[in-house]
Amino acid sequence: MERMAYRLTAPHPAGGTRRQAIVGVVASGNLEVLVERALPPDVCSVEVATSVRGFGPVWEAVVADFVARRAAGGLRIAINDSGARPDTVTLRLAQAVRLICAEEP
Amino acid sequence: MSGWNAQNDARAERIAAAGRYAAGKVVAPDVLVDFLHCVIRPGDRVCIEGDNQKQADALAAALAAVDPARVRDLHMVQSGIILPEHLDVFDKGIARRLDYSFSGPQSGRIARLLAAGKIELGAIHTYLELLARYVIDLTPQVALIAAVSADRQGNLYTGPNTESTPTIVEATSFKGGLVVAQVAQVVERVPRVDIPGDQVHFLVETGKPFHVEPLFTRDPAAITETQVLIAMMVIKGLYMPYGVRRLNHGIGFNTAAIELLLPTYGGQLGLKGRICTHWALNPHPTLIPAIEAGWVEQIHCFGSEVGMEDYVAARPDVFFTGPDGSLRSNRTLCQTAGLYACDMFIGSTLQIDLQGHSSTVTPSRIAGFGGAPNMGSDPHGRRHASDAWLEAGAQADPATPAPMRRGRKLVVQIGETFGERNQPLFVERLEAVELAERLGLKLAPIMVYADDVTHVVTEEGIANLLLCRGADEREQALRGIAGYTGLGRQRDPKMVEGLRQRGIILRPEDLGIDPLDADRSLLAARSMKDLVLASGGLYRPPGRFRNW
Amino acid sequence: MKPAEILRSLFPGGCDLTADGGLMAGHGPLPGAGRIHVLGVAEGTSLGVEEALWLARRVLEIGQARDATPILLMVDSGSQRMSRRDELLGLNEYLAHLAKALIIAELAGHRSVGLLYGHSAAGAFIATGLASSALVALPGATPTVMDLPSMARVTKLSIDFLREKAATTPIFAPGLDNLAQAGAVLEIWDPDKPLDLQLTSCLGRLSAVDERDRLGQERGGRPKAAAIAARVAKSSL
Amino acid sequence: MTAAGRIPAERLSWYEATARQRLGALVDPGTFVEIIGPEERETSPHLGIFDLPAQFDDGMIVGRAAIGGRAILIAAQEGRFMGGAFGEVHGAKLTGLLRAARMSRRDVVVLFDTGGVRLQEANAGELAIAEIIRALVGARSVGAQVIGLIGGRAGCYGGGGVIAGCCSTLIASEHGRIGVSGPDVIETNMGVEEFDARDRALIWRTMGGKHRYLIGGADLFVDDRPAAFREATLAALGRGGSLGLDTLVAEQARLERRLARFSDETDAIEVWAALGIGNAEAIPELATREFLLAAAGHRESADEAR
Repeated sequence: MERMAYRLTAPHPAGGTRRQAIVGVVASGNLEVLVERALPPDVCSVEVATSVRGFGPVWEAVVADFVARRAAGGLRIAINDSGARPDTVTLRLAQAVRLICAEEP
Repeated sequence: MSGWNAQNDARAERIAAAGRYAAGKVVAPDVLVDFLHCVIRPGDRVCIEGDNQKQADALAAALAAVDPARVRDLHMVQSGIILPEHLDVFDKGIARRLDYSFSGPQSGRIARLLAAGKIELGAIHTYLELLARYVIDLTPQVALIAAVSADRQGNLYTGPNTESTPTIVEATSFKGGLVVAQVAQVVERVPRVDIPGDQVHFLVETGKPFHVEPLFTRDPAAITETQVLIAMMVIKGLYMPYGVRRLNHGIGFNTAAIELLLPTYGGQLGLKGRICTHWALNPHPTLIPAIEAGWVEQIHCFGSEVGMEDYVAARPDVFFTGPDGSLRSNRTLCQTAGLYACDMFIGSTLQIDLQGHSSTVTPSRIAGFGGAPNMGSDPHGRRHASDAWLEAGAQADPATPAPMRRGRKLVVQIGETFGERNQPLFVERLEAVELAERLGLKLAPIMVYADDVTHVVTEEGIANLLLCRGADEREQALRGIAGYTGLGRQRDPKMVEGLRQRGIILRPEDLGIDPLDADRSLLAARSMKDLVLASGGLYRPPGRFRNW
Repeated sequence: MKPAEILRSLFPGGCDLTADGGLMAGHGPLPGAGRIHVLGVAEGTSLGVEEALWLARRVLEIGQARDATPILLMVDSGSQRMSRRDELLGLNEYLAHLAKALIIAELAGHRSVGLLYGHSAAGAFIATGLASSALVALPGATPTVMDLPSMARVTKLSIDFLREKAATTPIFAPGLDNLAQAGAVLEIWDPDKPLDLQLTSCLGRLSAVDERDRLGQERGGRPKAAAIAARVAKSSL
Repeated sequence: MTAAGRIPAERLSWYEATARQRLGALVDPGTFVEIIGPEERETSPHLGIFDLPAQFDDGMIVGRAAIGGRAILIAAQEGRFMGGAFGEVHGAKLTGLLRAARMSRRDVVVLFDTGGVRLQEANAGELAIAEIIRALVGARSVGAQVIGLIGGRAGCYGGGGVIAGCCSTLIASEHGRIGVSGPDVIETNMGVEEFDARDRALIWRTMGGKHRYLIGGADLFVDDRPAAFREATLAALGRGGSLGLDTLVAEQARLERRLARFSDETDAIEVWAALGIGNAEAIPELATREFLLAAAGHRESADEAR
């Protein structure tokens, strides 16, 4: 396993009120993303645990783009990855943010 | 003495020599090898029928079993190197020289035999090209072909998999060559005559059907969300603006996703009747929902597809069928249609370089071409002025006055930025080039040349190469949709943004597509069972594709 | 220990036991007073639909008697019988039926002691020894969850890698000690001491609640199960 | 925390859905309360040894919910994480839930999706299954219903198949497979002649939902949609009854009868023909409605004998 952690300044604070959300499954080529509203609204942290080594620069780029584009401020994000490709990672991150930005039912 | 009939005389001699192994035209399977010793001579050009679908498997096995002391140095001229026996003949010295088109499962071994000097390579052709050379300078002396059944006069019934048989027989039989057909059964009367008996010299009754590979079956369950996203972009960003009505789809999950989105997403966009009405295409099971929803007017097929026989037979308004009710396919005609009569070819690829050349070759595998380079090229002989063709031409060359301007065929390559085992789609240098250097080939096996490609689509966006002015713009347009691959991360962000402003790069959001909406629930069928149900039970997938 | 030795030590005064193609049934006296039913899978027999039904029928007969006589279930089995026919007939139901019968008989007063003296594996183990009120074992018993070739196929790991891991990883490796560490085995009997006394002592110590996860925690084989189960149970009420 | 996507429930396939999507679509909206949710990160302590990634819920979701206004306990396995296999944490969650059901007599719904024991923690997984069976039987003995739903990608194999055999009611879709030895395991041990694991049609007609429903191995046969599973679950919850010796005596008779009737058949199609179904070969092709019609009056039913 390779572990990485990023803490970035987030230009867009997350909306909504839900405290947490989870999407995805840890299966080959897939990942799970757990999002918790646990940080100041201008910060986003991402922890990654991945079974595929050597993709650090790709993760860094994906995470940076995600934080720049999506409303990720205030979110603590934890990822368990089983070799997902960047497009899948981007999609899951967006799905997780959409879910947590929904109002608590 | 006649100096002008040597070929026919030689054929007559061979037929006479083989006569003791035949009752009329019928040869028993147990004397097949001895029979071949009589009809094939060293140095002959021989075609074993077989492409990516049907195979003259019994005859291929028999040829691989002949005595290399009696039959040797053959020049194999055949579409497919598919069965192990197709290469066994080179291993054993029965054959020496090879001209072919496609080698799916044998692509690793063919590379090894080439490297070992066991094969003298003529060329790796496209299907249409090799079939064309059959009537110019690669005419077979012997053709070993496959059919479903025959009568005693040699009239052949090929069933839905007619494929290349008429072309092979035509080239061989009318030029002094000898045609041997394997059939499952010899019958009193064939259901329809696909090949007239006077063109066929011998028959072998094998008692079982020839092998056919279900190469065009894709299980909708394996289509990913990213492939759905790409399919949405293709429909909205290419099919809709160009109004693509005549087209060919390559094999793969990307095109299967497009087919399954037509009745759902395409329907929501109001495109029924405006796109995808006429096809050069095998009977793809994933096209069933679109056909059933009334999208498709007509399909001409290269070959058939295992399990689709009854469905096709029940839809004669859509497919070409014979008096027996079943499909009539014809590879030569359909390839010609793919080259000339279609406005678009769209297919998946494994590697694209920064000029836009694409290839499916890897260092250890030479898969060949099949028909993709025919479909995926712009035919300069075309004169049919369809809207899509004219529009593409105008984008490429706005300066030339319209009446003097060629149109362009739309040639679209699709891929995900990272493919299997996380291999990047975009590369600095194609592995095909390395391979050519290593094997001393005069030509690198490029599937689609850069100057034929008009669009490249990934999940990151569509790059419209027609609109690019100069090599720099092409390169940045490709880097701009290369996502997080190494080449993508090295793009010039300013230039890429400029290309996007000019509509050369279209991102999903530029098309009004939210990647979050790219969901598998958009697929008109999400499982093989859904396809069966959509066909009203007429489609019968092979066992390995079932989960019921 | 050989089955004959085991029986002699369990029932020095003899017992009434019949064997039928790898299966056994009968009864023997307990030291002091009373008796115990004896059932068994012997000689590494695999548990297929017929075997499971045969055993379950006897368990249910015992269960229907209102005498609270305990059951000794002797186990030296294969795994579940791996065949197309057994699966076609619904082997899962047959094994489940046997497991349910043992547990329901226990609730009706017929506690059971599983005695693992040879091999057992997978579904056969679940439906027999692991469905008893308590499992005891004799040294030399060789329980496994799945044979390594099957494991290699299912996990897509090489058999060499699995062998290497098996040598160092108790949670995954076959063998009595590893399983005992996880809490499956209440006690390992001493073959040099009379088994009849060990049996009566064991019968006296049977708990009405499933203590295997707690044992696994104490023995260090299963660090989390007991606490997780307890927390879920508490929060579910 | 439920479904991930915006997929309308009527387009959701049970087979394709994740455990959370299934669970969300099954229970009354807003009623699910998860116990030891993913935020607690109670992951497997063993997978790291094999350099395998963990999942925050270890592939098992448990909690309280309501269906049709009726309070239940519920568990769902994620079949795509480690094949839905039972590991230490995964199994202990279900054990705890079933122990609570015995105390509260509350009904339990289990959404199975499992290949059996998680081999990387085989001893813990095997024991978890034994503990679950004991807790399940205990809960049923006091009158709690335990309803199993089977229609996921991993099927319900190994020890999972045995647990399913202990449930009071089983609801299966066509995709649902129930067995002990999986095709790969049979092929590895007994050879390809005994079972060709690549022959998917053979796998489904031997172990699939239709066959199980026809021989009484499953009680309700439903479409591959959450709404269908929900409707069937509501029906099953109303059945009541507790597991006792009389149930098992009836089951003994039922299983003996099955053995007597079908013992000589070698293929499912012969079994279906022996049941008196005309055109048995066509069974795999039938849609749900036609299949139920074909099965009616012919299938073996488990009724109270389970």
